[in-house]
Amino acid sequence: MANMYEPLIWVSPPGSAQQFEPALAEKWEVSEDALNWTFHLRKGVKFHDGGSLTAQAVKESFERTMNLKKGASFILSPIKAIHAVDEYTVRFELKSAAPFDRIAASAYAAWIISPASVGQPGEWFDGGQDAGSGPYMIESYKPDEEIIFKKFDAYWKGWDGDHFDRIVVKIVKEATVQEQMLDAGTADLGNRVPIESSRTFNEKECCERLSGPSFMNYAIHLNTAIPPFDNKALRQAVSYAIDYEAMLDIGLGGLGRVGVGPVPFGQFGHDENLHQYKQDPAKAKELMAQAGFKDGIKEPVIFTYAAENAVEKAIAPLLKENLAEIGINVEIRPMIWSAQWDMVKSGPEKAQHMAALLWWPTFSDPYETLYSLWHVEEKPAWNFAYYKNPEFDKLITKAYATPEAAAAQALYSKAQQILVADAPSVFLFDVERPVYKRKELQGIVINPAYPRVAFWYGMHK
Amino acid sequence: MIRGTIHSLNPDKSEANKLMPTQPTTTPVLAINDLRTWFHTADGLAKAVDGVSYHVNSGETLGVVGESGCGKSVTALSILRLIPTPPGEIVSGEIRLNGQDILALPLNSMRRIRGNRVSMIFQEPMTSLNPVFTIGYQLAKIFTLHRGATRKEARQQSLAILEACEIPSPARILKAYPHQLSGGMRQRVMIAMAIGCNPDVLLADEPTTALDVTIQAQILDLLLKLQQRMGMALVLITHDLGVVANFARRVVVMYAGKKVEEAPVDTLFRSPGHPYTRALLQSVPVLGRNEKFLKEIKGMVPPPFQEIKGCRYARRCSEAEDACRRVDPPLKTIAPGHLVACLKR
Amino acid sequence: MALFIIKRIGWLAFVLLGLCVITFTLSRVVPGDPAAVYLGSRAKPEQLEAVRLKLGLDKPVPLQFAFYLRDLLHGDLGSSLRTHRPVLKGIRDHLPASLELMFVAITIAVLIGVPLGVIAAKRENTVSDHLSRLFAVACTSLPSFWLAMLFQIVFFRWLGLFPIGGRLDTVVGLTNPIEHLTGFYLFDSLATGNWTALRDSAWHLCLPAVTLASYSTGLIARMTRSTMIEVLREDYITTARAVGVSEKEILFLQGLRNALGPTMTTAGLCFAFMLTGTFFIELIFFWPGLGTYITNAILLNDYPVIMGVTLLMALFYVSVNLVVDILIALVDPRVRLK
Amino acid sequence: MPSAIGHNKPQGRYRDFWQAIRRLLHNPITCLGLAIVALLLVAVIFAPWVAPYPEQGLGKSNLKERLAPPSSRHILGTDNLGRDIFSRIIYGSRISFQAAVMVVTIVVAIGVPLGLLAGYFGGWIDDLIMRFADMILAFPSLLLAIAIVAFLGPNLINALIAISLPWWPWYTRLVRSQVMSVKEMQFIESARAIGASQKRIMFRHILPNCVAPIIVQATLDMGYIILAIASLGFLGLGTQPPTADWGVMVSEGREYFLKQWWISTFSGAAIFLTVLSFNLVGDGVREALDPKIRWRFQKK
Repeated sequence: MANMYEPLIWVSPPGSAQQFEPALAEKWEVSEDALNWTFHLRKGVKFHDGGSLTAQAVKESFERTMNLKKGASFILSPIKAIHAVDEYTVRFELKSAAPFDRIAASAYAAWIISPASVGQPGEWFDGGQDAGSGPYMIESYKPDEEIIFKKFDAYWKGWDGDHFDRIVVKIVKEATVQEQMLDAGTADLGNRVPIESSRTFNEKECCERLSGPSFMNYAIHLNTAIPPFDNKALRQAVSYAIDYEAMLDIGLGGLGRVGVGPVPFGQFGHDENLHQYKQDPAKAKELMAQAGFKDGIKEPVIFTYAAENAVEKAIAPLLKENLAEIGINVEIRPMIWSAQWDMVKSGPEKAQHMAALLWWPTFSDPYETLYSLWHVEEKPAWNFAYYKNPEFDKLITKAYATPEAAAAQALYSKAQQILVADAPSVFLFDVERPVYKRKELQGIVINPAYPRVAFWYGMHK
Repeated sequence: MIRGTIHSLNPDKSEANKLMPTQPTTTPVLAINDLRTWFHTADGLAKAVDGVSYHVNSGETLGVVGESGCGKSVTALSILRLIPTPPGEIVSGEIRLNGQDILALPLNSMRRIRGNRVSMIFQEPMTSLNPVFTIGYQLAKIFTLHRGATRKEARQQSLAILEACEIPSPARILKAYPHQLSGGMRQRVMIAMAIGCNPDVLLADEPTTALDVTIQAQILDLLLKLQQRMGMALVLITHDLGVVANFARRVVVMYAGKKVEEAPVDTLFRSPGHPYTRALLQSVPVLGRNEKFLKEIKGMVPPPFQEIKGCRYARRCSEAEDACRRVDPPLKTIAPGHLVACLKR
Repeated sequence: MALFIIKRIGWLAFVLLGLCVITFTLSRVVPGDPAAVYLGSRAKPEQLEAVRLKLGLDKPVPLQFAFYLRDLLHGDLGSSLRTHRPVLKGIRDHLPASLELMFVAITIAVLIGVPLGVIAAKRENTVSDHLSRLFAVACTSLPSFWLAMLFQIVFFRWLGLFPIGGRLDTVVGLTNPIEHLTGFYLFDSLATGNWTALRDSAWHLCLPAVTLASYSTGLIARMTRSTMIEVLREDYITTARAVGVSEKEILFLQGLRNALGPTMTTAGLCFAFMLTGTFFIELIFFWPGLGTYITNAILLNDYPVIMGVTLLMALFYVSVNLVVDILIALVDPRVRLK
Repeated sequence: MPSAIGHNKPQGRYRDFWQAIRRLLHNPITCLGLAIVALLLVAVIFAPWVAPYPEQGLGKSNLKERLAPPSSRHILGTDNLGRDIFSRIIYGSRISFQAAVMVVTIVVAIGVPLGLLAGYFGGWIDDLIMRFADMILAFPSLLLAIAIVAFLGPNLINALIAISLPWWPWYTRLVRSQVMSVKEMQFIESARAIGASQKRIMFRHILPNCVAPIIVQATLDMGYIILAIASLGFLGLGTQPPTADWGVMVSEGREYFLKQWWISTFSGAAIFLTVLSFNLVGDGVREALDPKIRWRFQKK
């Protein structure tokens, strides 16, 4: 997607001077109250279908996404109105203060599409059509096999210098196969190789591994609404029982770091000074006794994970073993993702006791993560833990409305301290998202804000 | 058990016999000498044929009789070397066709003899033709195989031979599949296939057993007519003594894999030498004779894998003595051309 | 004959209806919210509600089923929840890859299985019969997913003789693209004279096709053997031998023709079963066929796809059965006249 | 669907049981199969003594020796969690055997009574049962099983149910045809004549005559059932970790199989050998007892 479409602005990769960088908007400003955001558009940008970028196009494109009510369009919910000030200026008026720059840079719902295609129903785009302004467009599409992209001749950045004319994306789910293709040189770039190969990938002559933080993290959520995990001491015992290092090693091949709090390393809002649980069976047993489970829990505790997730599958037996050591009997139940989610949503009584979840933010603000996962909900969608703490809720809401970064950070830290102490979830590890490439492939930029994207325009051999 | 009807036990009155060539050549066209065909089964060794000898002269009809399981069919199959191996095996003996031992021939040469110089007719016309090929295909096969005929020639010859076998509208038959024909018609087709290449020897293994009585006579008449015309030797294998009496010139009686008696047909019927032959004759109903004299042979043919000491018939024989159960009786010539294997002769 | 066919087609419709009921019921009681699949993993409750309304999921299940049947009769299998593409189009995209694999596999199975069975029948209870029996039973006992992986280890990793999977090499696909006529790569590249692509796609077919063929090879060999043993005991075989027909012709023409009925039934059913058998093989050789299509659907509970493909598979299975029965009637004159 | 395959003609000639056994043992390949089955039974019964690391066989991790290649310490190597593969294969055999026996039990429990009813009463009962059975046989059984597991949730018991449900019609057919042929026999007629009750005729006279073909069929099926369980396990729909299951082990090894080939290779080989040996025995039994019971489809 990120090669066919562009947003108004991009989130810069870590280490950049600026937090954001321009894309379709050349520059932008925000009003004092953070309610009005004005973007000045780049001139002379063409869409693949021949249309031109105008303020009207931006307005329509956002409105379309909001009306579609699909996927991640909810992140646009703070928008009150969109004004096309002049041909190349667009102003967003918000209902409440929100970091709209982060929203506008989202990889999910902030793409700008050509006005000529705005009227098309969503299904039209599913058929392999596109109407973006990005550097590449689809040439051919074979479902479950491959997609071939070709360059968009009228791309606004131009095609001087080293770029690829065509990009072939092979749909290969098998990690082993990806590795073989890289080894053989039939692929230049891959996103997954077997965990064991990943460890030693840089020893290869032909290939190398690039990695950086991704803002993705794994957690196990405990159902706090029903016994036994309505007991705080027991939840803490669980957090003390887990062998985090081993799980990181088995699950990710060591590519990542053990989680410190709910917000991943590198993302705004992360606090390195939060209390970090470490495996400590003695302490865990003590807490067990304190919680009134001196003899352990014989009645099996149900743990679900998404069956299609290889990492969760790999660590599941370890979890069972870790908890068995402190006397908790776990029944492992892999479920297809939608079924697991359904079970979570079926109400506290029917929900599983523990559920593994891979989380990534749709836009790079901690509020979304903290709100979605732990803010009290009438009918939980993402609050897997059925967590309920008004103080926590108040803190994050306040932080979200605080445009000033340091102050917001302080509020987020406080909220996270509460969360860690309550231990409704076990923060396993933050994912380092590696890409695997042939050595001759150059120009890859890894951007944790766009964890599943490779930017082809900059690449060359 | 032996069933069947003999029209008359007096061979002189047989019309068919009068039709036979008056002067058959005396050199045997086919001679079997001390043939042993054994089967290695899961239940043990079965000596289905154990030292059988007989011969047949050109133009002559030899009858081979015996209860089912006595080895007569196996002998015939051995002649064509059609014994399935394993489990069957021709252990020893020789089979001479015009003096040449065909047991020693390589399989390829043997194939050229089958259907060409020696051919065979089977008991079951219903199952002896391949159901998924037309009569024309199967019949033409013998001409393409042995005469090197083209398809067209083979068709011509097939038509001719069908006509010779008195089959009506042969062209239609050629296109038919076996299941579309009646049993008698199929047997005629079988005969046509067997004599198509003018064989020296025709082995007819119970050719009429499965047919209606009226058809039986027709088929046998046809066989004899053809034999006469072509001058081939005919080995008529049957358990029907009536048929033998009417059609054969000499008779071989087999019991449990051995030849027990051989005699010209009138001698055999007039003065049978072996108790088994006598029993056989007594078990056959004869027109005009009172049915209450009909006798049945007591007991069963011993299972072939049972090793027997002495005479194989001894346990069913009313005249058996101790010696019979100890010594295997050798064949003795009791009159010219009359051989019997019985200690009491 | 006509009555026979009509009866069978009626039966076919009945089976399909039953299948519809069962799969539809299953798809509705299986946990997992179709709307969530439709929207992807980050959906808000109000969006889910909207989609439920749109997909008609708010209606009672029998009514939903009636709608589904109505669409089905109009040739509409619905749209995938995951990709939002019509299921019929998805099937059209994926079917040729599977069929191509199956055709090659069944050809291999027949070419190996039948002679093996014939020879084993001819040499009943000899060493070669025992060995061929061991081989055939082994073929039927191989877990296809394991065999596929073994092949990849041996022929790709160790020997480097065959590609690890896929239908066509990426480079070949770019330099010698196959014109889309039927979707069968072998046929399309042959028809357009694209020899490079023909060679490459044939090369890619080898391992998956042999894997897919293994079960059928064993089964066909066993079936052929037992039928041939019966046939070879028939009188007409003795007749054929007695007139001097050569052993080769007896086995492979006169005998085999009679054994063809059961052998063909077996081969036909093997072919029908292959459509589900491709499941694992496509997964491991990342073959973009129907198996891949439905595997992805099952992982997400994409029920329109699951239902569509299941229906297709059953339809295929039942119609292959029908075709086989008709073919047998054509080959065997005895059946024809009944 | 009605077809040549799967129609099992009853023979009713099992008098010479010992002779059949002798014929069975006469075939060297069948003996080979029997020998492997015997070995496996030893593994099943004496697993804790046969396996070098019983606790790892039961699932305990051993992170210090992860992915070790075959060596004298671990003759078949270790898996992702350092567990001894040989031990896990041994323990996996328990699961497979138990599962196979359970499936046969379920299948017989459903299929045989229905077959008895259909065969004995005939008429509309027969029609109803057999049409239904035919319909189930027309479905792709693996798909049906997968759908059922997806509905019931993936665990071993549900997998067994899912395998059994599309399977019982084979037994219904078998028993039905057996009953149909036995029903007309003399002794049933006489039993009826002396006024035996329907129930008595069915269970005392007809059922015993169906036992032999059921046993033959069950032997033939054991291999396929083990294969089906392994297949579901491979898809993650059967036994759940950390219980050792052969199919699950193969799929766990798939992540590593091109390099750490021993995980998938050996556990797959265990499936293959087991299925092979059962199929060899089944094939031998079929040949020895009743050549008419043909090979038929049970697709993995």
